[in-house]
Amino acid sequence: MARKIMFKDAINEAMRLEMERDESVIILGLDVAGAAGTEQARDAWGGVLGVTKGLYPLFPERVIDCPISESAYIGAAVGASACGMRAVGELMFSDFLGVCFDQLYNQAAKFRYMFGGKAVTPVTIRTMIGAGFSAAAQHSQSPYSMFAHVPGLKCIIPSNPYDAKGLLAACIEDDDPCVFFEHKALYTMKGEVPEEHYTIPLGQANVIQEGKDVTIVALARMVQFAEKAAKALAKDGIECTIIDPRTISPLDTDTIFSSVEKTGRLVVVDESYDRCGVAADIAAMVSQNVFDALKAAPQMVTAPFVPTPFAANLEAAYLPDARKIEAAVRKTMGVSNAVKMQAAAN
Amino acid sequence: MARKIMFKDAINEAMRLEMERDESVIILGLDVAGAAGTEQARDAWGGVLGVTKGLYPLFPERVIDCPISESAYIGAAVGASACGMRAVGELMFSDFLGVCFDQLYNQAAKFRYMFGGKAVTPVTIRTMIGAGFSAAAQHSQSPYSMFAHVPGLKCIIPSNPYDAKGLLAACIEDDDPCVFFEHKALYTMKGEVPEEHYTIPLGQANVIQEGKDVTIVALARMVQFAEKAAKALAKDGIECTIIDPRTISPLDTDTIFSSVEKTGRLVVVDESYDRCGVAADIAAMVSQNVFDALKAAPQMVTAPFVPTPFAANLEAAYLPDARKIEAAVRKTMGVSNAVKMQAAAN
Amino acid sequence: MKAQLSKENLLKAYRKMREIREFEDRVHVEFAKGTLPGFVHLYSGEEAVAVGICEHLNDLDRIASTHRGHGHCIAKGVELEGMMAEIYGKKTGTCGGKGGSMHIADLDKGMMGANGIVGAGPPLIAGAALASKLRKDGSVGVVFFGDGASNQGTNFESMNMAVTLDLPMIFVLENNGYAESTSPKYSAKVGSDNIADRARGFGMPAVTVDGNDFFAVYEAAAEAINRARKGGGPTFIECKTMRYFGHFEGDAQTYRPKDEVKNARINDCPLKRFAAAVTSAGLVEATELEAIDKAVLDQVEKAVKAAEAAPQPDLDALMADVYVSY
Amino acid sequence: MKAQLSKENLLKAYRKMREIREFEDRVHVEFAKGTLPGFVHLYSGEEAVAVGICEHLNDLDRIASTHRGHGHCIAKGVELEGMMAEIYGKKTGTCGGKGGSMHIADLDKGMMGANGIVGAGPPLIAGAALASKLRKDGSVGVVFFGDGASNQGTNFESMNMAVTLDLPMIFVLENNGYAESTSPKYSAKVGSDNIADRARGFGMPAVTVDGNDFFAVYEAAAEAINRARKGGGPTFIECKTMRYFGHFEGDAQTYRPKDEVKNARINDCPLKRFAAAVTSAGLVEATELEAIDKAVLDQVEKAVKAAEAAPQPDLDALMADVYVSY
Ligand SMILES: Cc1ncc(C[n+]2csc(CCOP(=O)(O)OP(=O)(O)O)c2C)c(N)n1
Ligand SMILES: Cc1ncc(C[n+]2csc(CCOP(=O)(O)OP(=O)(O)O)c2C)c(N)n1
Ligand SMILES: [Mg+2]
Ligand SMILES: [Mg+2]
Repeated sequence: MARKIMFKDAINEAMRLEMERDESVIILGLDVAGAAGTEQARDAWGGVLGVTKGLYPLFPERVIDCPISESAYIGAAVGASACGMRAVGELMFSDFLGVCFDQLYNQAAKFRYMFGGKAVTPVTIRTMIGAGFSAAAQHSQSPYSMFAHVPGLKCIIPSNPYDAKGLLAACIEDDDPCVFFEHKALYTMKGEVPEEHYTIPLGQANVIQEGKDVTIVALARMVQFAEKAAKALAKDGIECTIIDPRTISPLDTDTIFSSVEKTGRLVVVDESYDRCGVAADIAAMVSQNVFDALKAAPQMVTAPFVPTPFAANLEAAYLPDARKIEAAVRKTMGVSNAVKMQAAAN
Repeated sequence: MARKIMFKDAINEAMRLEMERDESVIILGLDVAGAAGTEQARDAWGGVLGVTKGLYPLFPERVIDCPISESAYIGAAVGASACGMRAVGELMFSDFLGVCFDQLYNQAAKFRYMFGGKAVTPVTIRTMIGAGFSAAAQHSQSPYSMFAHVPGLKCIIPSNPYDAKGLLAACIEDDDPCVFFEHKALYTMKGEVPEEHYTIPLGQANVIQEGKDVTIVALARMVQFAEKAAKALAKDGIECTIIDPRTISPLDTDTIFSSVEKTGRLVVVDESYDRCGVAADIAAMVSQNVFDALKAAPQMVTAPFVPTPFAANLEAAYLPDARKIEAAVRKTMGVSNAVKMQAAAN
Repeated sequence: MKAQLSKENLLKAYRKMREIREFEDRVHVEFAKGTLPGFVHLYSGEEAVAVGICEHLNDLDRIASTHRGHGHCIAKGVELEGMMAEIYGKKTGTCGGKGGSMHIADLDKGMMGANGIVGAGPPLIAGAALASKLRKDGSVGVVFFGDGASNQGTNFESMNMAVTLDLPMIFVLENNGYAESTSPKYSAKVGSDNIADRARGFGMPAVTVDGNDFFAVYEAAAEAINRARKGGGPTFIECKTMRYFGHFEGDAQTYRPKDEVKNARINDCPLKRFAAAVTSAGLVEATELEAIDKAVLDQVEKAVKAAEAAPQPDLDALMADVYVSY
Repeated sequence: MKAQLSKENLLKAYRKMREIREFEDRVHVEFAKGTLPGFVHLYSGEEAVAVGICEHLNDLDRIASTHRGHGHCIAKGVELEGMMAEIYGKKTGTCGGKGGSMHIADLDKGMMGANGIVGAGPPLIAGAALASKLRKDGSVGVVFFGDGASNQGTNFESMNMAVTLDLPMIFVLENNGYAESTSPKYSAKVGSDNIADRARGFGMPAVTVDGNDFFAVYEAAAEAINRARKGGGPTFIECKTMRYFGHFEGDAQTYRPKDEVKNARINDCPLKRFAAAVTSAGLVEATELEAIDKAVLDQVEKAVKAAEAAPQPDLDALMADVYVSY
């Protein structure tokens, strides 16, 4: 059996291997090494949750701590990448997008098109997403739908250590601007990860399991919850297909459409919001393109349209979970929980 | 007949009336008066396209030119509004959201929730949207879908002078953060506008015409194109309902759903992108909520997923127009253009 | 300066500092037990800054705080029980348990919120100060921010705007020598030793003071705030200080010299220095301070007990209070 | 300094300035006819800045420009025909007609683009300069920005970062006295008369020069760029200059004193001053300059004719070149 490592170590390994392979790979971020300007040893932090730990000693010139000036250093990652480097910029929390968004939205994303196809900007932005840590409204968001709305950017959202390593490697090697979203609750998830270098193509969904009744599309941490729901549903004979798109821009619509053509039912699960979010996006595309195959209304399971609350009980109620996914699947099957429970009671 | 004025003058009038009614209304922006620091007369610009012209002489203390520091002055508009003012911050082009987004995304939008319901932040941000001026990739965008993804913000998108005046007045009087999107191609559109003060409730769609066959939902400038398409379709006996939501957050789903319940067909027209955009949002909500009423796949007519090109011919091809809307409607009716043309030829 | 403060004022200032110290030290202990949710950043060691400034403020004056916000809250008069309950995520918290440590706020007290976004405060307080100016009510806005935050563009933009619009605004830089693990010697470049000198480049009066000396902070604040109240525009005050705990609770602090905090606690503690100054000048008796120490200890204990006992928020709070109306 | 330039260099510099002047004056005329699409911002009057700086640069050196980008393009060696065609939105344009005046770029020439976002350039060039530093190829990055842009947070952040990371980067402030209709006397606050002094607050060498004097700019640039190439870090150069047309084409300019531009054209024109300096010093004959004037006039005429005659982009360009692969 292959080696098992944590999600965050898989990310670290992808960066290390890319830096070994290619001298033009650099890392820019806050405390990505740490202890800059002190008299103590560097690599004191390795990023706020230790994801870049150990890289500075190997590549002291290429792991670059920056002042708290996201516009400047994310912009520098973009600019350096437009000049032949492959910069990996770390935006600590994706919640901070608002302090530096222009450098991605109007610069990195548009260079190639505006400049008549002559620009190549192979920048990768790594950034954390996700609730579940009582980190409240400004450190728990998953705003990837906003990035997916921007032509010129690619959006990558891994759900397990294997994918995290292969997708991040693919991002760094990719010639377009990539934004790589890391769910903080997955950092300690363990999984089998080969030691050697490999990549996973961007735009290729992962079909986690196949079942004839319903297609569940789930992202990041939601994949686990979908699997749990599917297990519970299987007991009632409801067979679920679970698709993890892995990247939402590009999005592997082929895999999603052809699954819905088989199952006729769609449930999209996403930790972010429904309004103008990726769940609506996928539901709309399926409705427009494989309408005739649909046997029931597509369902979205998302966070309610409120900021992430701090209190643990509220945060738990806020997050999509297996129970909510199960209910949505039953709804598409025309079986409400009430009916089911009544049936069981008889 | 009522007086006819231009869209931009309707906006100006709304601000003037609000400033007369309420001392706490202030305007912050770039060159909103103009000539600051010169020896010439102020009010030299009145904003880049003259929308605030004439307000400075009336309210010299309350029309405030700011340095080119959008984070600071949009943030100041937010901060002042959290302290009892009703600030109207002008973000010249909505394309510039990336240089100041945090002050809306993490501050204005979240204060009330994070602070346990105690904050009131009646700030209004006015900003331009829209292509059609050869203003290219960084001055032609319509990124309201990104704002509509954020709980805590309201998004307002008027399509005519009457609505512009009434909705802007409503925004300024509203106690929540509002972002008011002005399509630059509508500025010179003329329409009947009462001289006196009035407001239009946020969250109330405008049903522009009713027809039994298909529901067209269109925003801002697209409303005109929808009307044109509907006229052409009427000649073939296809009767369209046209709904202008006017605000996309809150969104008047009742009006949209009940129309689709009657027509069974939906075409959503939006100048912004399909991916995670408001067209997908509306199509998904309709699919989830009134699926059984749908006779055909909902259609989206949007800009293609590319930055706005500069060249006039490319920009024309980029924009949704009446012809594309017509084609989408025919598609939902099961009548392709080819069939129609063949029929006409026979 | 000491002499200008009445005994009552001296005791009040000391009490506030002690409240901060005890509150934070206790949160540190509770966090270590694993009972507290989320990210927590403690203010212990920096008490003289928050209190030295806020002793000049009233409820009409607005402050914006940082991720390290408990000290500013207490100094601005927010109740300890509500704060503790908020940090515990309870219904009785200042924000009903929906904000937590990083978003603790009390608008009635003019405390516009701790903030999870480094550099978010300066624009907000520019707006608050603009409101003060337009209302001509003599109130001021004060923004607290760290040495790390001093590199955020919002901060520079706001300095320029404060001078441009002549705002009654005070920039209070809490230079505690670290932004997470990074020293400002590395990240906050200046032509001199003091970050305050960057403010002078914008034509703003700027001073650097010993932030562990309550009286130094108090005096600088007096001048700046009086000037601002009278329409004299903004001031920048850099306070050199030190945080006694890690960046956040859980930080191993390998970037710090071994005895840095230990030495500071002995030789440069703002509370000890205050106590020594006022007792040696004969302005206050040591026993009076000890009585405060004891009272505050009880107060904090009570706050913890109350927070522990308080109910979680009701579940319908989840959907409430996103908008005033929607 | 004049003497350090060879005659060939002098003629080349003059030619570049003349190209900018004729190009812009012609675009002004064509725009007035209503033939040109979009927003156009002209550089006439500021020629000595772009050319004085760029004469020190080669194709490996990167520049970032502004909304007022034609002058930087020409100074950096971008071809006039491609530029004119781009402004006309034609297939033969430098960017295939997809960028236009506000996004004109030529990466092969190290010209990283005009930019519609005020303040977007400094971070990008910080990145370019970081690439230079890591590759150790002796190249530098130069960012041009205006007095209005000098208030954008990105600019301050990038100054600090350039010093922190010791980047081979030059900040060139084109202080033309206006940001749209607003004077920097109102909006760009400094403790002195020179915006450059804000850079000094970050510990960066900073100078202010007469931006209409080619030689003053050239000399300041020589020192800064040499220092940067040798690893000496960033420099800030403020050039005081004037734009001869409105903020954009169509601007009525009621915010300007009546004869401001007229007087400047007579007394302070960078081309006239250059010509007078080099002819009176006997370095160049007046007739040589006249020959250049004539040649450039023809060159611009040719560029206009070619742009007019060129085809529009093919319609399939609409969907092309968003990504390298998708
Ligand atoms: C925009 C943004 N960038 C980064 C962070 C992560 N972060 C939180 S606190 C901090 C360090 C702040 O240092 P300083 O301003 O000196 O304040 P101190 O912690 O020392 O009180 C950082 C980088 C953040 N919260 N927001
Ligand atoms: C972020 C942003 N804010 C505002 C604008 C609108 N705008 C374009 S040019 C300009 C004035 C710039 O002035 P300055 O930097 O002095 O350059 P100049 O026009 O004088 O060359 C403004 C406000 C913009 N394009 N981008
Ligand atoms: Mg600090
Ligand atoms: Mg200027």
